[in-house]
Amino acid sequence: MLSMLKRSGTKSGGSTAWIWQRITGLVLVVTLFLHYLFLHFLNGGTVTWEEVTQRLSSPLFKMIDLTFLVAALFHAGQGLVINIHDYVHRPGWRVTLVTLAWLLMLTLLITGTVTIVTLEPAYIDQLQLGAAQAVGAGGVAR
Amino acid sequence: MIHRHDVIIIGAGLAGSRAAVEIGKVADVAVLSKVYPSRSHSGAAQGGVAASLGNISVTDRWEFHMFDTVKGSDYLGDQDAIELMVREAPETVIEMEHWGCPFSRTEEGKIAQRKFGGHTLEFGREAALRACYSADFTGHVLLHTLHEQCLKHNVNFYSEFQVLSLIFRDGRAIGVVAWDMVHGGLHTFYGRAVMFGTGGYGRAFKITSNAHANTGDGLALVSRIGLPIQDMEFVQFHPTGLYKSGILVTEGARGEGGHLKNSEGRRFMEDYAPTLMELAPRDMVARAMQQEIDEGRGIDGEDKIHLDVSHLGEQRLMERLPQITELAMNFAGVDPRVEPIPIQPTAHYSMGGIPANENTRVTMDANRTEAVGLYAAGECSCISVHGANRLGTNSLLEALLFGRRAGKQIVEDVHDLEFPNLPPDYEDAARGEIEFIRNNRGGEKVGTLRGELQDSMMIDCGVFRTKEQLQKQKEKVAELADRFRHIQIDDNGDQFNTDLLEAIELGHLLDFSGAIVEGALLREESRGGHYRKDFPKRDDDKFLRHTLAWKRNGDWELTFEKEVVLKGVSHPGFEPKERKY
Amino acid sequence: MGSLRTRGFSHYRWQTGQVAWLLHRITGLALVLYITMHIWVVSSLQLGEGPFEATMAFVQSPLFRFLEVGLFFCVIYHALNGLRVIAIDFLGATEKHVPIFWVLVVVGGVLWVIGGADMITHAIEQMNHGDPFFPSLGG
Amino acid sequence: MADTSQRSFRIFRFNPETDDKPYYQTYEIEVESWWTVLDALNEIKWFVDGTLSYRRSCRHGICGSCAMMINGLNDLACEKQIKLIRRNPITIDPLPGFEIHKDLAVDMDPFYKALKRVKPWLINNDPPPSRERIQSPEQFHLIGDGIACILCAACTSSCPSYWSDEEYLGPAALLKAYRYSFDSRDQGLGDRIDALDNRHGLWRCHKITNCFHACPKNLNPTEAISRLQRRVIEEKT
Ligand SMILES: Cc1cc2nc3c(=O)[nH]c(=O)nc-3n(C[C@H](O)[C@H](O)[C@H](O)COP(=O)(O)OP(=O)(O)OC[C@H]3O[C@@H](n4cnc5c(N)ncnc54)[C@H](O)[C@@H]3O)c2cc1C
Ligand code: HEM
Ligand code: SF4
Ligand code: F3S
Ligand code: FES
Repeated sequence: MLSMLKRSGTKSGGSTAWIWQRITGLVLVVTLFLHYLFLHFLNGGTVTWEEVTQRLSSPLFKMIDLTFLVAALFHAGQGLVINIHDYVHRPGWRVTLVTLAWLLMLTLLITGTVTIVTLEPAYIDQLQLGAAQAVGAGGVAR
Repeated sequence: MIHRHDVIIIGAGLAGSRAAVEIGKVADVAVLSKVYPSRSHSGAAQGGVAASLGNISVTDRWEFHMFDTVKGSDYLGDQDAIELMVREAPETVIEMEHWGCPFSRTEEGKIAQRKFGGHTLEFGREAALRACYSADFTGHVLLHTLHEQCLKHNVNFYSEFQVLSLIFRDGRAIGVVAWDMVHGGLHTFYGRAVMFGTGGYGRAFKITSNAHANTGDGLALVSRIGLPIQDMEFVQFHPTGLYKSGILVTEGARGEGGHLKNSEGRRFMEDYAPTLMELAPRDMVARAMQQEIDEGRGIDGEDKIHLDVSHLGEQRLMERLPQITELAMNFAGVDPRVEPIPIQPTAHYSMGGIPANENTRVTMDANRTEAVGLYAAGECSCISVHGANRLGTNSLLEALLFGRRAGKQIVEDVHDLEFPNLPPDYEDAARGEIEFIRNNRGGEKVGTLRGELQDSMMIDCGVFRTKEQLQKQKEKVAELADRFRHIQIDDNGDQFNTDLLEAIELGHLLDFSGAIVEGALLREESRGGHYRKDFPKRDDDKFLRHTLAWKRNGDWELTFEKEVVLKGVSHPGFEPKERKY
Repeated sequence: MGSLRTRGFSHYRWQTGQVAWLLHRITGLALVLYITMHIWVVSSLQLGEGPFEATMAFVQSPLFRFLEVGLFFCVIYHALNGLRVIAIDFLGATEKHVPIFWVLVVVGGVLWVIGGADMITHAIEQMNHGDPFFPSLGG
Repeated sequence: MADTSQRSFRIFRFNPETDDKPYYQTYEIEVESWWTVLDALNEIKWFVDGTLSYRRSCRHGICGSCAMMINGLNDLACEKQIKLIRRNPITIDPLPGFEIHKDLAVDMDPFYKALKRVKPWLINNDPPPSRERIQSPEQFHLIGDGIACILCAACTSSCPSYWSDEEYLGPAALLKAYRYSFDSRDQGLGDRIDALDNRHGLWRCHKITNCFHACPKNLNPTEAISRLQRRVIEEKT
């Protein structure tokens, strides 16, 4: 990711990004299909806490969602860079925007990864307990 | 603005570009062209470039090629130059291959070769496969390859600069004055050596295969400073021009087995050239066609003949003649896969030109006195390898090969040539011409005058000529030249003013058309591309000589004093014989 | 001297390939926007069931259901056209790219209608349930 | 047998010397049935209005001079049969994306400069054999599209990527790069790669295919670009 960041601001290259845009695109076809399948069509259309945490407790689903996350963010970031390179030709603006795009993706990657990795019902229970204690009985629960 | 370069080349066709590649490696060369270099008319050549490589006709030798060329020229070609050309042809073509020129290939991967009219083995015994080709865009790939070599060697191109005058003093070329077509304005280029590669003059005729740019500018420029031009009456009419537009259907179409048919559906060539049939030399086929037309056997009673390639089959057509299929569809609205193509003879190649010797140095008189620092090659030159008639595929060869020779010669000469001094009046001729045309208000239109010239040249100075016709045409040209003095153009701007440039080109056409007509009038014989109905025989006693025409005080003066070279450099030469196929 | 050029976008005729490309670009960017929001929303999972359900109620209201139909279009179009682009990249599909485009329009259209109908049915059910069309946060 | 009809031509006019803004001028003329758009332009220039400027030379589709936008699509004027055009008037604009010299004549310098950037010449450092280098008919056919290109710029000028990035090499230059890099006699891909694998190079092509449809010679620059992209990827890994 860091080397990507460097390269996309400079003159040379672009081949790696191009081929990975295709590869991640193909990966996304599969993962996005699964994503939709589980989240929209197999569950009767409503996403509940239980379902999600249940699903995510399986390492397989964790893997799938992580792949999805990484692929989508890489693909999305690269997609933004494609657009910046197409339309922004002043070097200063270009480098700034490219950097911002990747920073955004990095933030999203961290947030998303944390969400997926930390989501275990047991772990959440603990967390919740802790949170409830911290906030007090009224807490966050409805 | 004044530009100084070691060498100034005018024209970026095969001749000019090939010379530039050679010179660009060692000296500072500028190439001026009125069209972008890769748009020169060399790119239109379809059929091939001749070289006795023997890739298919394994017994082929340069002697056979020489014989064919000499015979094809109706013995008016200078045999020393011809020998040099045919001997150096293989290496010239191979060199292009090494530079990346893509040629069609034989199964073994060698350069493919095909038949072309007039090329034979063993002095006429059988047709030779000698034309190296690239599908049917041979000239195009050669031109682009050369242009790209020029880019590689950082040749200085001045694209869209139209040269208006040659600066020449006391037997020495100094430079040229050109008009910047894009932004307007005169630019003077001077250098140690000046080379012309400005191409042909087919635009003097109504039906022509030539580009709009082929207005023979070089010839007019050279004759305006008092040098002679040579053999102008020899214009090749190609038999297979598309009806009305004159756009060329390559001879390859006949080479691949196409048939010519008259209104009776008969392959009439059996009456004219029973052995070679459709593959007889162009002038003969064109005359045969014109005769069929004149005798009322043109298709639908009009001046057209049918070229039938439909029996070759779709696959062969697409493989070998893809461009022809496209041309016929786009410009004649016929599908050659299923129907015949309507054709008529079209002015195709200019044998005449700026006299030069085998080293491409321009010569100034019948004794071949050389001008200093002035060179010419390609179609604009008359080194006279084609004599009275050019064989198909020999002109790409000529342009390449003498372009190459010019390059080598200039490289050799350039350091002995000092930079000349510009005379004080260097710009006057060009400026005068521009101002005359811009300020004149006589009401005569370029389009009208040019149309009248081209129509009348086609009718009265075309495939068949007679004294009466030529006399009439001489007066017509004079009349048009007179009307040209009342020329008026619409556009007075500087920016991309093609109105102005077309007027200048018309002036050139009018100039040298006089030489064509007068040469045709005085040459009372029939030879090669020049056919006099009133003198149907060749007359070697009187006319086995080159025509030289000087423009003096507005009139053309012609002589037939320049001898034809009948011996090769090493070869004893071929004696003039009757030309029969 | 004035410099002027003819602008392609406004003067050149829009052909299939250019339309396909522009849609691909727009849907791609829309997806980036969505995925940004999506990850932010889903991160509320960490806060436990309560906040999660709250956010979910918000984003699963009828309004968002309808917006999702649009999102679903973007996903389908972008994915299928992405495959078309990849076919041009790797399978020499240029000569057939126009028919391929129409095939993907049909296939994508069918998928969209099926999936979209599902989403809309849900939305209508919810509204019959009395869910507010315009949700308010924390509701 | 004057088989003629009346047609109108709505032509883009702009002379930077005198005009602040471009405008369209409509000419009504008689056209003969076999005419192409170039014949009509010639008729206008020669007999109606000499101030109209455009480029032309070979008038049979081989020199590439006369590319322009006809009814919103790039084409060669000299190859476009008028009788096949149904719209009337026929609208003619200069090639989009290039600076206008005057009327239909545009500045082609950027186009040629892009061409030069891909080193369009055979690169082979082995000493050549005394005869031709051997190349099979198949190897020759592989580069067929590349060698048939007439550099008319119809493709590059039709490419939306080129409209947004003037420094983009464009389909014509890339086709040329393909023609040399896929020539069995060439070893120069390494020398060209910097120009190709570049922000203004291969990766600016989004397979929009305007170029493919614009090419009057029915060539396929899109496919050439795809192959080059794959070749460069291989080269890099
Ligand atoms: C349709 C057609 C098909 C042909 N097919 C064959 C074939 O198959 N085989 C064959 O051997 N021959 C063929 N020929 C003939 C051959 O193509 C030409 O003889 C040859 O290409 C001439 O090359 P050149 O370099 O002399 O001139 P050109 O290629 O015509 O170049 C002339 C150059 O001079 C420049 N120029 C002219 N005037 C000026 C000026 N005033 N100022 C600045 N620049 C100027 C032009 O811009 C151009 O760059 C064919 C010809 C035609 C018309
Ligand atoms: C579902 C499978 C997907 C496939 C097959 C796919 C395929 C592609 C391909 C091949 C490209 C490259 C286009 C080019 O280079 O011109 C691309 C671009 C892009 N993709 Fe995707 N993609 C998919 C999903 C996504 C997702 C989920 C997002 C959003 C997060 C996304 C956002 C983008 C963006 C913004 C671009 C840049 C578009 C442009 O400017 O042309 N894609 N996609
Ligand atoms: S690829 Fe086609 S459109 Fe592009 S320059 Fe070449 S011939 Fe013209
Ligand atoms: S139109 Fe442009 S984007 Fe690619 S396919 Fe052609 S170069
Ligand atoms: S005039 Fe040469 S391509 Fe049209």
